[in-house]
Amino acid sequence: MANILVVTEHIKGNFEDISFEMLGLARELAGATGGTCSALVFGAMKSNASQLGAADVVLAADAGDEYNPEEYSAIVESVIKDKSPDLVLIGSTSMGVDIAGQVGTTLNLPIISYCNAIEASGSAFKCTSQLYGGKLNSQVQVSQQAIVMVLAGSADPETGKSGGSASLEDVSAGKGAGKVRFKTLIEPEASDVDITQSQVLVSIGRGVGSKDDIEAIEELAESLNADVSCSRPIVDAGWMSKSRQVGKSGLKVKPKVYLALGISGAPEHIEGMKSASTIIAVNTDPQAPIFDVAHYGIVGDLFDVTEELMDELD
Amino acid sequence: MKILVLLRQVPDLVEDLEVDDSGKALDVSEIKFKLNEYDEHALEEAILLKERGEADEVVALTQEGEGSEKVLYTALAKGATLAKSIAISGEASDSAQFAKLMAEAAKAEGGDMIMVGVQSVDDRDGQLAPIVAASLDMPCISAVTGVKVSGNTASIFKEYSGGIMAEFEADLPAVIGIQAAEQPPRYAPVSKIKQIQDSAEIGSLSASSSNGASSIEVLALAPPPKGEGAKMLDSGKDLLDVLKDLGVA
Amino acid sequence: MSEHKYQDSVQLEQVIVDGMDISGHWNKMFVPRALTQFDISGLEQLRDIPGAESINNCYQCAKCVGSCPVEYVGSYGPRKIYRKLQIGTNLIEDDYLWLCTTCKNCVRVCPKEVNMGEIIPAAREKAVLGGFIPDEIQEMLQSVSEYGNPMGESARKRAKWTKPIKDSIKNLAKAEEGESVDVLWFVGDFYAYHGRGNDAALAMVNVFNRLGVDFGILGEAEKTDGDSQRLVGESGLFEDLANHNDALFEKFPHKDLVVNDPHAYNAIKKFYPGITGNTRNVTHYTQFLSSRLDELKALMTKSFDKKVTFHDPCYLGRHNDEYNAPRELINSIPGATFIEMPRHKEQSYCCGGGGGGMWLDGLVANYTSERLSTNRVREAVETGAEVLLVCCPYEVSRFEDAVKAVNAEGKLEVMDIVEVINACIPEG
Amino acid sequence: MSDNPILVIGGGPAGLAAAKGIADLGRKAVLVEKEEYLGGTPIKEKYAALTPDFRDAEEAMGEMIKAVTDDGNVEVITNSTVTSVEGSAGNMKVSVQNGGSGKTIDVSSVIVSTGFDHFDPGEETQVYGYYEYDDVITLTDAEKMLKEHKFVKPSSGEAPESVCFIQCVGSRDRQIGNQWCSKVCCGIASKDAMEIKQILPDAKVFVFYIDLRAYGCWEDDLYWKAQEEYKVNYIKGIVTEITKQGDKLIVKGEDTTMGRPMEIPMDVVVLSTGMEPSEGTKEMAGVFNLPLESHGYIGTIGGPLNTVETSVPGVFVAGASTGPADLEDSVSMGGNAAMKACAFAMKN
Repeated sequence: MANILVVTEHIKGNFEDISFEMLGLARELAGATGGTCSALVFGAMKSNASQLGAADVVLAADAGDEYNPEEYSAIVESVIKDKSPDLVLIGSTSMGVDIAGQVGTTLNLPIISYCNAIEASGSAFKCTSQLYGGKLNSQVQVSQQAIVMVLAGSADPETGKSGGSASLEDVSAGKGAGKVRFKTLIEPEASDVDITQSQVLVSIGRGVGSKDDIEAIEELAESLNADVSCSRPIVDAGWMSKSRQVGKSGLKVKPKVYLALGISGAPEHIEGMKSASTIIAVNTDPQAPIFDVAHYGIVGDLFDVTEELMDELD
Repeated sequence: MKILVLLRQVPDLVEDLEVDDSGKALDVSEIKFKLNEYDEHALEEAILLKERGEADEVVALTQEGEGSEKVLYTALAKGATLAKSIAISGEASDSAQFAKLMAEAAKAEGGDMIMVGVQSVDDRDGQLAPIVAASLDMPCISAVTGVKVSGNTASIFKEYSGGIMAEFEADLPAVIGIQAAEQPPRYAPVSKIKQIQDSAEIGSLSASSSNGASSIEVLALAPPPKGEGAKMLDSGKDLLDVLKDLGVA
Repeated sequence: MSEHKYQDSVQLEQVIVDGMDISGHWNKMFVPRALTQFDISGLEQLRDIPGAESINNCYQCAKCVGSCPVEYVGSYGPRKIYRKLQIGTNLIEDDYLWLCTTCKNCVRVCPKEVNMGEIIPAAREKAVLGGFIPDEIQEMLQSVSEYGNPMGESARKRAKWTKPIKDSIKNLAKAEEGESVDVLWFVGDFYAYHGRGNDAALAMVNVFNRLGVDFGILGEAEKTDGDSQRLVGESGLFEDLANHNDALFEKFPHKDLVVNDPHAYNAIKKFYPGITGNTRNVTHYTQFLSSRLDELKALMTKSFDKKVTFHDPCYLGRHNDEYNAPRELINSIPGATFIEMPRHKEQSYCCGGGGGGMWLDGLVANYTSERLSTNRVREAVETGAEVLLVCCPYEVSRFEDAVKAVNAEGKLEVMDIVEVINACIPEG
Repeated sequence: MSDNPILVIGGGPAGLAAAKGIADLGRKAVLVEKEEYLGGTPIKEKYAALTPDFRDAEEAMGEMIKAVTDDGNVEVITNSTVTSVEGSAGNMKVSVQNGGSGKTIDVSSVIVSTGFDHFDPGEETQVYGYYEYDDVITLTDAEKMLKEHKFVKPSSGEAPESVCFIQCVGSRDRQIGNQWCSKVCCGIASKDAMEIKQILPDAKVFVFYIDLRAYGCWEDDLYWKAQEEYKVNYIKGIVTEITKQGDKLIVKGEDTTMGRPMEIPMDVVVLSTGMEPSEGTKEMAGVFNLPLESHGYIGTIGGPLNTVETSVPGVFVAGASTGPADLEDSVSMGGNAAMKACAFAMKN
């Protein structure tokens, strides 16, 4: 009979995907243990509570509209004390990392980071956390109140949008000493994207015949809301700027998905993208070394594959 | 304005990592340790603040042990003003306990700002910055890519995914979890490190671990289930399904 | 790089004074001449650095610029550096310091003996201590100081290439002090870690065995020879590497120390002794094999009917005057017709990998129209050769990259000489 | 006062001037010359015309030689070299060797005027491919052709469309070891360039130089005249290397004025080879143990104020044996040495 609390995240009035993914997980765990799952929202997000369809109860705390590490941590701390949930799910994200560590320490709760899977087993919970850059998974079991930090992409956000009664309840909570004040949000300059930060990259290599073929790739990237990067020959040919070059003499990228189109995969290029979590390679040469590092591969012409993708997407 | 920088040595992922016989922990004998990449960025950011005149002292701290001297002399060669190694009595069984020990040492040393790497490859039981902050009752902001100090407040730039940044203003003292310094960490030439080794001294601090074993049970440590090379797909349509699973399309 | 101040005096298209149109070249006087002051502080600073004194001898005759490989694809050369120093550049903080591949072609022709082979490393040492290091070089130095190789690969994987031939090679990494071999073979980073380098390494093992050579390798214990690290100014790191490797040479008594990388040959022969106090009987593999030419010829019974040309590596040729050993080997390849490239032996064109160039492609690309290796491969293709032979591990990957860049795939192959020799020796 | 003859070693311009001077002062002179003929380098290397006045070398030197051979006071001994000397100032006994036979002569003083050798660009330090490509020639090769009023591409015998001179070959070069400037090559190259343009008006002639050194009146007699009247192209920047492409030589270097790389096909390349102490000069320095100055020429004791006296009393020196010298220097020093040698003889 586990009661799971999800600490949601938002920016500029929209819930981040991680909130729905955690809610989906919580819903599943609550279902498996016959318990309940509740979602904590902050400030103005109260008005969007209905989106959190999977939650049985949405707890709305009065807070500043934008994330504030000190204020939000204080709120989470008092809600946990107030509601004493069995498990608290917090995002393994830029926001979650502040809250989980501070609240876990003040309430002396164990914290389990980088989790991409949680199962109920009796009254305890089994969590799998991805450590050592994804080289090893640590399986742990916790049978007391604990905080679990959930990796983005661990569940399908859709599962967090339905299945609960989503009643609303206001909670009062302390807001911290005010030593940290939110100032403003800063949008990245539109002109050039820092591909080392991109989550999804569509990367092109020598397989692209000419400069004007790149347009079709840019359209694909647009629809996947990905950024475009390339290998050295493309930069040398002057078709893309140096800031888009992946590889030894370019940049090192760590995207979630790296779609390599027409890249043979020379060691110098692999060095720049080997830490991508999922690598998909499209190349006409079945022996291309890129296939040794890729998780998925297609032997074929990158333009045919791109066209197929675009037709499917429209 | 005195900045403490906590430096950790973590397993080097370039080596193949093996699990020990218990199947629950790393086989430490085989690994090579190196300075945590994010802590290196934290040190760089601290030195940049000193070079900009926003800080007068940068004190590098690390747990005493094999390789700790090299870490500290390298930090001094890069521009740290002081370096101390922390002798920890007893074993820190997980990253949370380790963080509390580091907090204890930081408290003894005292400082207006504590800078650490936002995470490490093995901090499964909670990240250093927030735990140290909570232990010392200081505010904490992580995933930071820029810091400006004026008087006893600092404006801090936190990065969210997709390149959006948030600017905060925090009263000092505070703990900051650095994701990336404003420039790539500088290289400390060996000849400079050698000069420093002859001239500089390494101080020492101590910390003793108080509460016992951690409250979670480790079941196993194992490599994730791995497919054999690339899983070959036939068409763009299969590719689209894969992209969908990955939450991209 | 600051253009010179007086160049921006303005010449007005159209000037009317008291109703009179005085447009034309004389209206330059309209703008008061800017006072120019020759800021030679950059030159003064450079010539005071021990090792860089000879920069001061330049009398601007420009013989060097015609020989500089970077000038061919950009605008570079000692005279141009001297000129920039005269008008205000401080080489220590300028990208110009990092474009030189230390190929010593200019030193060969300079009548005043301005020795860039010494000036550039000395200046870079000061730059490195001052913190002016290109990012790409910082990354490489970090890898070398961390893992003992510039690729950032695990030191433990240095002998992984020997797995398929485990029994036919003696790996001394874990051997006892005093274990001796006739030939101690210093394999080098690219042979150990790079795919194409492994092919050449396996060929070398086979040739050694077929010649009945008693040889051993240092395996995981070996670290990079350090010449490139010395040339980018990290002399402290170079000293550590020299002491480390030389201790291994001392530990395993041997008659010959054979290297495949001309950079290793250069470092061990010329610079290790100054640091370690020991001199070693080091030879480049082409010298070692050409000293066993008759036995090799007897073994090489399969013919290699191809037109070949050869690239003299700067660190074997110009730096160490070895032009003949590789040619003796090539001329003994059955069936091969050898065509020299116009720029060969002392006048050989540089592949761009030396002096840290291997890790500076990003930076150099901003100053050149094409890579040096691409320019060199173009020349190789023009000779009509089918195979470009090399005997420096840096070059296989650089030239294969360049073959793609000039769309000569399928027309020109790049092979290490030892690969061809091995191909001519039938199994058995 | 010894009335033994004064020995003059070397029958080039300096030696001839000295011998004639001694004879005119009424004394006896013995002129020893290694070759069969007198006239020194201008004749040996078959110069076409003299620098700077363009006079036919053979004719001009012929007059000078005749003046000496016709003068009873001068005994000319050709095909001979001085092999040893005994005694000291005032009465030295020198032995003169002529192939097998030899004789000794008592002399009152000696003038060494053994001249210079042109630098041989084939030595391993200079790689302009002189011995590899037929069309790479030296100043003396050019002079030989101009002497026969023709200038052709040695490889084909045809008239070249483009010719270039490369200055400072074997001079001003620490690597080769000849650090001095040989003084005359800029003048000679400009003269030869004009002579080539006289024979081949349509040929394009270039001179690659570091700084064009045409001293005194050579400036406009040779440099301006060549550039302005004969349209010789002067390009600041020394050629780096020469390679062959088809039947053309490719000259590579940098046009420093324009800051551009330079790769120009040429039909003929003339190397302006400078001077080096001649074999004879080295030998005589040995025989009379005359100390050499830092560049390897015979040292004099008075610096610029006494150009002909050596530290060995009674032994004087003239011409290019003391350092790079043009015809004016050699002849002037010859006269000076003659006067001093006679004065010495009178006093001892």
